[in-house]
Amino acid sequence: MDLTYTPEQDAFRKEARAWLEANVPAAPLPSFDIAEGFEAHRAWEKKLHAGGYAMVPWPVEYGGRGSDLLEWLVFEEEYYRAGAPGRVNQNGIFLLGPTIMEVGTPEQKARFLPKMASSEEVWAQGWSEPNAGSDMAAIQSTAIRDGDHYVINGQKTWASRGAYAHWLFGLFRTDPDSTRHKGLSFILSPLDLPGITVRPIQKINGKAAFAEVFFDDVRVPAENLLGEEGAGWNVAMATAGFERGLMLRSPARFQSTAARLVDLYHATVERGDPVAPGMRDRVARCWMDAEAYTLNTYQTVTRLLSGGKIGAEASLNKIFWSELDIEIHEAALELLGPRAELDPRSPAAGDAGSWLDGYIFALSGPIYAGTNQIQRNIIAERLLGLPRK
Amino acid sequence: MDLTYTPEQDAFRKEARAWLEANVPAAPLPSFDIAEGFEAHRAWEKKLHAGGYAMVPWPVEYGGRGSDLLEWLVFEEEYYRAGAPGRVNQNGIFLLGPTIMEVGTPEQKARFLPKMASSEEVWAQGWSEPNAGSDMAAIQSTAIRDGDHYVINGQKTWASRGAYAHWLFGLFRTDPDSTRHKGLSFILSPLDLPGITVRPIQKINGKAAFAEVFFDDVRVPAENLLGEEGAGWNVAMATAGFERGLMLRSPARFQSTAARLVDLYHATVERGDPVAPGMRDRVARCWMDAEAYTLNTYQTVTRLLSGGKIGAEASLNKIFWSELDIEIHEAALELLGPRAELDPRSPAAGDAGSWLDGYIFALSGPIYAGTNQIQRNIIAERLLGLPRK
Amino acid sequence: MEFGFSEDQLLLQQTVRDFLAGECTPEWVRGQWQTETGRSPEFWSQLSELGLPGLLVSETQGGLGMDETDLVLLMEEIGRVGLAEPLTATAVGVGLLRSLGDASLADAWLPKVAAGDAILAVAHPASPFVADAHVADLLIASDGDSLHALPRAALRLEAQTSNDGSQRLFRVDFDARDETRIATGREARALEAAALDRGALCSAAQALGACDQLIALAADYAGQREQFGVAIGSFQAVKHMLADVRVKLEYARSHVYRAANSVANDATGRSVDVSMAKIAACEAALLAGRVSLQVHGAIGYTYEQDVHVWMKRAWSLDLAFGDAVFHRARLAAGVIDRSLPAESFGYSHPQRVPTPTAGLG
Amino acid sequence: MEFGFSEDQLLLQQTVRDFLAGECTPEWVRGQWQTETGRSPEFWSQLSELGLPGLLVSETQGGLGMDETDLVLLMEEIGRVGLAEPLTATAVGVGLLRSLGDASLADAWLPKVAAGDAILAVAHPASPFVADAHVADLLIASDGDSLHALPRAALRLEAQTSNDGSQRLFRVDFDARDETRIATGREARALEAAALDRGALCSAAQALGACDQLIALAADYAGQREQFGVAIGSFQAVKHMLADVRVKLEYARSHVYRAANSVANDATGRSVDVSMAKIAACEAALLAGRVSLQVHGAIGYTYEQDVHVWMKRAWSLDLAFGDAVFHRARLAAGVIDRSLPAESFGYSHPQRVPTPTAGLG
Repeated sequence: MDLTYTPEQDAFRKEARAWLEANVPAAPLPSFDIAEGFEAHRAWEKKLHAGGYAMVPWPVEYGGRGSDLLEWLVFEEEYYRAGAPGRVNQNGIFLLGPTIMEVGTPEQKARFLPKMASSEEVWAQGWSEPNAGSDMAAIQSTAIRDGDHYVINGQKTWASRGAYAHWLFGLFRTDPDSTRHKGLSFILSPLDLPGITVRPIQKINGKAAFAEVFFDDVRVPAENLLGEEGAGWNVAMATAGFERGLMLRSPARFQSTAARLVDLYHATVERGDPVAPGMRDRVARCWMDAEAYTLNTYQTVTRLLSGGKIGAEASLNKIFWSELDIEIHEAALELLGPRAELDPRSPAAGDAGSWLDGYIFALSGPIYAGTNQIQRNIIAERLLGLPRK
Repeated sequence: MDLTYTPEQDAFRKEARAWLEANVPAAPLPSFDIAEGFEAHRAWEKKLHAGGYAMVPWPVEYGGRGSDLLEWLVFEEEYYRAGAPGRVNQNGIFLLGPTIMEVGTPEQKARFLPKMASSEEVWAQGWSEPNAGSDMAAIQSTAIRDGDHYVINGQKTWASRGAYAHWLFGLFRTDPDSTRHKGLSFILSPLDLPGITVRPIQKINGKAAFAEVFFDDVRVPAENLLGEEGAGWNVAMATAGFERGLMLRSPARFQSTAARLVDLYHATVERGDPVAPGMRDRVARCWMDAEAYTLNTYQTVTRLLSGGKIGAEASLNKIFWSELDIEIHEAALELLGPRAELDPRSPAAGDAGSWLDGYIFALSGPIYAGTNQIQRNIIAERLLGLPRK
Repeated sequence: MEFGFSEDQLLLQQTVRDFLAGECTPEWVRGQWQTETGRSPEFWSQLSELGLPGLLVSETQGGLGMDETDLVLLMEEIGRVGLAEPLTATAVGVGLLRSLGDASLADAWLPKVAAGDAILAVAHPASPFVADAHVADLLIASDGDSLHALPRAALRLEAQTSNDGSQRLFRVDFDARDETRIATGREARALEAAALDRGALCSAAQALGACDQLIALAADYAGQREQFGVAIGSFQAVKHMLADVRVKLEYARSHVYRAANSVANDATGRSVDVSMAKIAACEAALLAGRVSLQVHGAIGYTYEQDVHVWMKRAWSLDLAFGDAVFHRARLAAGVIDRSLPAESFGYSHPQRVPTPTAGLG
Repeated sequence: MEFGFSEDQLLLQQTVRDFLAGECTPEWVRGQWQTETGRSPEFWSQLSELGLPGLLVSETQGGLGMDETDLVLLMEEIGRVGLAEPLTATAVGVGLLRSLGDASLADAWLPKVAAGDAILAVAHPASPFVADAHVADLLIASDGDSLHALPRAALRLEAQTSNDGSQRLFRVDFDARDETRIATGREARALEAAALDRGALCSAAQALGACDQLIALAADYAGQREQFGVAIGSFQAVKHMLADVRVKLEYARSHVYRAANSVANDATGRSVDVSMAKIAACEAALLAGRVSLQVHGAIGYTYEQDVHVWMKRAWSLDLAFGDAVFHRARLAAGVIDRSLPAESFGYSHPQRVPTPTAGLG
């Protein structure tokens, strides 16, 4: 055990901090859930890419920096320290990118990864369907082979970034007679093909975070199959492992949110606003839990660097960060008192800031990437050995 | 809605208070989970009976006072206010007594109720069996009719008061070919019959709160069948309704415990011992929840007095009081700090008192009288209409 | 001693429930979010025909002459449909005007309120924002010492945007004048305290209704939605989450009903009773929002589905007329500092009573 | 940067686990409850052969020369079997003697400790009761200003009875003399603080083991016990309760391992790191006790079943070397008053950073 950074890691941190301080936009960008914000965030991604920071843990040949996961953690720490924009390209960086690197053909790597790295192409997720939410194996959308194309029919929903993205990845049933986990394939589809209709879905704050995507005899070239035909479930599980396990929520995100909560606590006390007596311990606890998440991630990275894998432990992770995110935001809203419900642009909003938006976002945490109920089943069955039925 | 007491109720309160102040033992009795304490508590029950306070809500003819449920609540408030002993006869007063009044024959009422009221006969519960806990319908013990007797074989467990009681009531399978809820009968059995072996079971603090009772060809007279043969499940459900719903945990019990918690808070602060900043709100919250339980009970009693019934709402009750009891005791143990683990007779125990024993008792709350998991199923299925399967 | 409602009270509740179920649909509520004031004079007329704004106004002044034990049952229904017309503001205003030593203001305004021709509101320092000040014909507010009754023209309003489209909030400013002063010093503070309690009670009762509706939406959805080949409502995880909310609702209701009685009778423990009601009911509604969202999953997270309509009501009701921090502090002050337990319902706690160390069971 | 254990460390842990599984059965632990001292010199010899009492003693003094990152793995195993021999007391004593400016006491005692011939203990004001003082050959305690090293004969012990039969607690009194004084003022306080941290760390690590064992007992029982025709472990209610404990255990472990590193290296944030470890680990173990009891149902509530052996360990470990109130206060003092967040692991928080209001996701 050695919890100090190497001189190389310290140097990289310094370099990243300097670059970010020089380049992070002074004013927050508009939300990437509106068209203008989407483009602004894409421009930021391109700037990151030009600076060599877009895909820190990716190999250099695909547009990355070739860093190991520890350097990635260092970068994330600096990224959040700098208050840099959210990653509109997250689906590419952390989910599809690693999946293509693992199972893609050399041609697919060459075709997709560099444009993903440069955010020339931004990706949407296409997992869920109206009748396949927690039960993803209930997917009904079909992709039937016809010569050198797949013909896709069906409907995907909750496609995050779907309203403005260029491409979508997801599971489709290539064997129409199959059921459940079998006969599914992982297919990459442009979103501008004839027969595709994208309908944005607003989340509860009215912003279009997702889309429904309808496929009506859409012809996708067969080379867009990722992995073997019929092996889609396993490919998707690898992707979901990345999502739940490590890269979707870097620890610095929660460290920075917890640190902002400490700031808010001090500001509230200084202003003389009422604060519940227990809030002091509650704020400290949020900070402690963000620390736990960080430490645990460093453990996981250490394990991965020495050849370990993320297994069902990813489910522990998903539950912990999603509940932590809600805890932190609920504490902040209590500190804000009557201002908690105000739009930040309200004249009396003061330092209410984005806590409410953050809370609304946090509320989706226990639902997406597999509900926390599903994660608890996985923990009980796979880590504790309880019977499935 | 009228939340004031009538002059009659006020007068009864005054009378009960005076009697209790004159008669409640100055020193606590030994635990009724040891032989000596059992007899001391039985003596106290006899004194109560002589004073006319043993069975406040029972009809006068069976040894009760003939009070309505509101007067019973008033009595309980005064009983806890006086710090009077626990009711060793509880199984009789609140569970079996009302059941016999509801379904017993005139002979059974005359035979059993007066001796129950006077605590000449103390009753044990005989619901559970080793393989029938939460799943009470899995009962295997049999009672086979043989002439004018039932011949009982099998094993009951967790018989509360079983170590020292005189009689046991419970469900037995009178139709050996039946399964689940059918073919069960509610039978009353003396505990001194040939073929009965009583093995005390110690609870986690080492005290014999329960017993296992083994039946080996035990012959019980057929007149000890309560209700119809084969109708035992319904009779038992009525009893369980009393248990979960109202009488097992009178509100004053929690009001007095919460009030003692407030005392403990003040004593701890006055002594200058460390107190968590949030403890103030936590103590107040315990008090508030005890108040909620009280108010809800008064609502239930009002409904019962105008002809209503306790249905699945009893399950709300069971969950609320059992969790409240744990909350209060956990707050108290935190206030006691390092003394929380001490036996009250330890030289340094100070005012640690019986909080730890109370906590251990409270921990059984979510388990017995139907686990809280079972209660949640009942609420979801019967009050919210969720599907059973 | 009788802790329940009369048949008449329950009948009126049912009547209002039926009326609102027909008129005040989620679509209608969401439609109101889009209008400038968020309030509908036409609908206010209909509510007036039912007698709701004048419920607390005496019969001689054209009202129903009822009290807060009637009012809470109807406020539950208001909360059940997520309605945000200024019924709370008006009830609080009526309560205040009725309590003034000088009856002239009450005589002038209450008949108009009962007729549906006037809307009242009261500002309280516990809440920096006043709901419905933009539609109030008369607003009562403090200048720090005295209370003033202010016609709309005397007010300067600064609109704030709430996350809850139903909630219309304003910061209020005005010039205190002698002719607007209606009470001073101790009397003013007592009136203000009573106004806060009445407003908090109404908010708590609405939270009960919102909670109940959020449970109902989730139970309904869980009974229909299938995953893994069965209705998700058959999963224990779903059942137990909802059961826990139902438990909270049950006991919150007891607090709210008692607090209604305490406000109606200006009982000794009124403020603590109201704080307990507000804490319990809003906590239940907030939990119901989270659980209902979780049961619905992604669909519940969309704007087009209705869960958020009530979830946002729960959030704004929780902040109205004193937030949780305010009410918890008031509760603790009552229980801890003034040792209220001696006055606990029915039970009276002797000083440092000897406790039985045996015979738990 | 490497946050993990070496193969050697994990191998030693496995060796100790295997040894304890064979020797230190629940029956044996419960047997110890009945003995006068609750401690077994024979078993202490066996532990000494494994090197456990002398783990922190340098190799030149006959010990293993290891540090707290080794120690916590073994303390987890100690907790897993519910063992309560004075290993914590001794580790704390060794740590303190090693840190004294004057090496003579360490030279005199540590070889004896490593050989299994001496038991040490340290008193700390955060815990009014000293565990294992009755078997300590040398106890270090403060007279308010100075630390004193006291042979057993110099102590007056008053035994307290813990609910946990494994825990033997004593109030300690002694006459401070010049010849027993080993440190004063600032140095004494620093030594005392380090002793507390080392003791709290050992307690936290044991709590991890107890937690893990309570989960294992419940999972095992739930896989076997049938009700309603199926194993109760197939019910979501059971699964989810246990999964929640498993989550807590996972993150508590991270805190404990980091705290071990902080104690071993006397890192800047050592005390806060230890408090976080103590809070998280004990909370996990306490929850595990409640959940394990609930999963077992009535059988778990009996004395003859073993759940309570670990549940009581969780209770007493929670109170040892600073209870939760103490550690939460120390955490809050670190995070809130001294604004420790700026030193958060890896991440450093700028003063009032501008936050992105957009692009959550």
